[in-house]
Amino acid sequence: MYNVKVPKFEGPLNLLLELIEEQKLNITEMSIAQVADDYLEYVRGEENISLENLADFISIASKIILIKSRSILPILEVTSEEEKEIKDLENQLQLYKKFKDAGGEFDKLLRSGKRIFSRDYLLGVSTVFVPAKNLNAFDLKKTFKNIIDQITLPEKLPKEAVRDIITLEEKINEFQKRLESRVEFSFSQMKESAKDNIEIIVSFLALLEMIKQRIVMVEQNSLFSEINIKKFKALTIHGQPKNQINN
Amino acid sequence: MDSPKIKSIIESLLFVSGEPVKLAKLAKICQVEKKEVEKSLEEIDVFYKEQNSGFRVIKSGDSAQLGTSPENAEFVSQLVSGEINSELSKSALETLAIVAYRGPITRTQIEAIRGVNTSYILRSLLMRGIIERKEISETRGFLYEASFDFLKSVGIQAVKDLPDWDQLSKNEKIEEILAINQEENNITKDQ
Amino acid sequence: MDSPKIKSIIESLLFVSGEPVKLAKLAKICQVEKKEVEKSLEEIDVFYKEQNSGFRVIKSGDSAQLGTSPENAEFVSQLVSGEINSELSKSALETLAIVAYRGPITRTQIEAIRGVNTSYILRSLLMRGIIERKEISETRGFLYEASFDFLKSVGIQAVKDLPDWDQLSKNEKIEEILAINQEENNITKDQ
Repeated sequence: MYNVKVPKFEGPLNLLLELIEEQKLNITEMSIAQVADDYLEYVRGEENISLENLADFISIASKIILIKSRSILPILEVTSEEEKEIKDLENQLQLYKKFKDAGGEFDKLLRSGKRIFSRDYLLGVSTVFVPAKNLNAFDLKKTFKNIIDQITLPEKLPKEAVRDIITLEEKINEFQKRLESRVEFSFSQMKESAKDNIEIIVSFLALLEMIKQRIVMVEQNSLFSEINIKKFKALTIHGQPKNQINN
Repeated sequence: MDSPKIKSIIESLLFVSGEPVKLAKLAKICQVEKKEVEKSLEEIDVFYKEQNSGFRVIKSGDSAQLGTSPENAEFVSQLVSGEINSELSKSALETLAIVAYRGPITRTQIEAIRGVNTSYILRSLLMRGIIERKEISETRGFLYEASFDFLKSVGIQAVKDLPDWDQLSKNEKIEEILAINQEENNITKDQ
Repeated sequence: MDSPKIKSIIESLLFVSGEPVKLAKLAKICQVEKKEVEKSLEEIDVFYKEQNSGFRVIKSGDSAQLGTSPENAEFVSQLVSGEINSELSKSALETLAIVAYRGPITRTQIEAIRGVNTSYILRSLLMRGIIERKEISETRGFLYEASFDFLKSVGIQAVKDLPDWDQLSKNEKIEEILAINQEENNITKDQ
């Protein structure tokens, strides 16, 4: 069945653009970094995003995190490929905005009432039965069967598409477990255990998120040096963070 | 309102209406006297003739209608007979198959099964007498079904005689897509 | 056949058909080249505008249709009720804009611009007849474009008359983004 609850933002670009426009910013790398937290907050909190769309939201999230990370941490090395990803997101957002605005113009045109009317098909020509040429009952059966074959019922959530994507929640949970076993560990250790770039990014995001939620605190003694992650001391006082996921 | 504007409006009105339109009605819509409408109609027709236009104003009694120039009659009938006698397009065949196996059926249901708008195709199948429709109610539109003439032309007496009718007419996938569509119409009507 | 005669025939044909007619069909009936039909259609429309006529020629793809002047809409709607234009959501409007400016376009390309799955919206626009699709081939899916009904409902005679057409219809950056996303989509999505 279709998920009939429609989330407020249909896609990640829609959300990102809205956040940027809300702050009356232009589409730049800087402004994307500025709204990164709000973006992630929304993705975490919105329950109506379908699993399929969630994959799209997370894919953009990873790019946003990259941008955010670079704006906070100058030590973060960005490959030329990632550099291009950042630029592409900016371009894509600008392009998306053009069509979103054009859609708004269409709305005005549709409401202007300046529509064109046409005549009905062969108006005034009298009906006579003319048998369809070269058509028999078996053609109808064949056609009908083809139609049945071509019906695509709305997906059943395409689990494969999202199965491999590590969610933010999973990552936060993983860190919390680690923190329980070891009071302190470094970001580079975390990086080493990651399977790929996306996972590093998600890790970093999870880290930012936990700093924000005061689950952890980070220490970096000098620029480019190791980042140490520690359990936030006041954790027991603050109790459970509001967004923590309990398994 | 000035005279060219009135003529322009009258042209538009007569164009969209298939039937003769009462002069009084034209006058009311244009917010002018009936005399003014009469004068405009005459001027329009003179103009059409002078310009060798493809249109003509046909006046009968208190009504007027737009038609085509009699000089173009042979070309018009070529178009009409071409439309009526042509082979069914793929879309038309699909629509016909749905109407035959699932009729009586509404346009919305046909569109849910095909996933595309079907209003033009239904009109052309109706036009050719291949399908028929009956009104359900003012608001809920029409039910379409294969015409008896059509069934006869493919050598059967009733839709039940179509190959594998029992099985195909109750296909589950179709039931499901119709159920989904129904649900959507109920819930997200204005989204 | 001389040019005024051809124009007159074309007017008659478009009038009788009511629906969009393929230029090739007009050419065949008039027994002239398609180029000649195209030229005539342009001249007809220029003439309609000059004369403040009640008609307009609508062109899309390889077809043309006759319609009323959008200036007369408020009067015509008193005679015939236009299709009920229920509101389009923002997502539907933005998808429609992509299809109108960039069509014929594939679903993958639309989704590359929107960054999100668009099959549901496309289906609903198709069912409402606002966009149309044509099959590319069995495997490669469909190409989507704006329909005549869309043009009529915004009172525009051809997509190239849409606001900011030059800027939105073609753009090098778009091509680049589309190419990138297509690559990505080929790998990550299997739709």
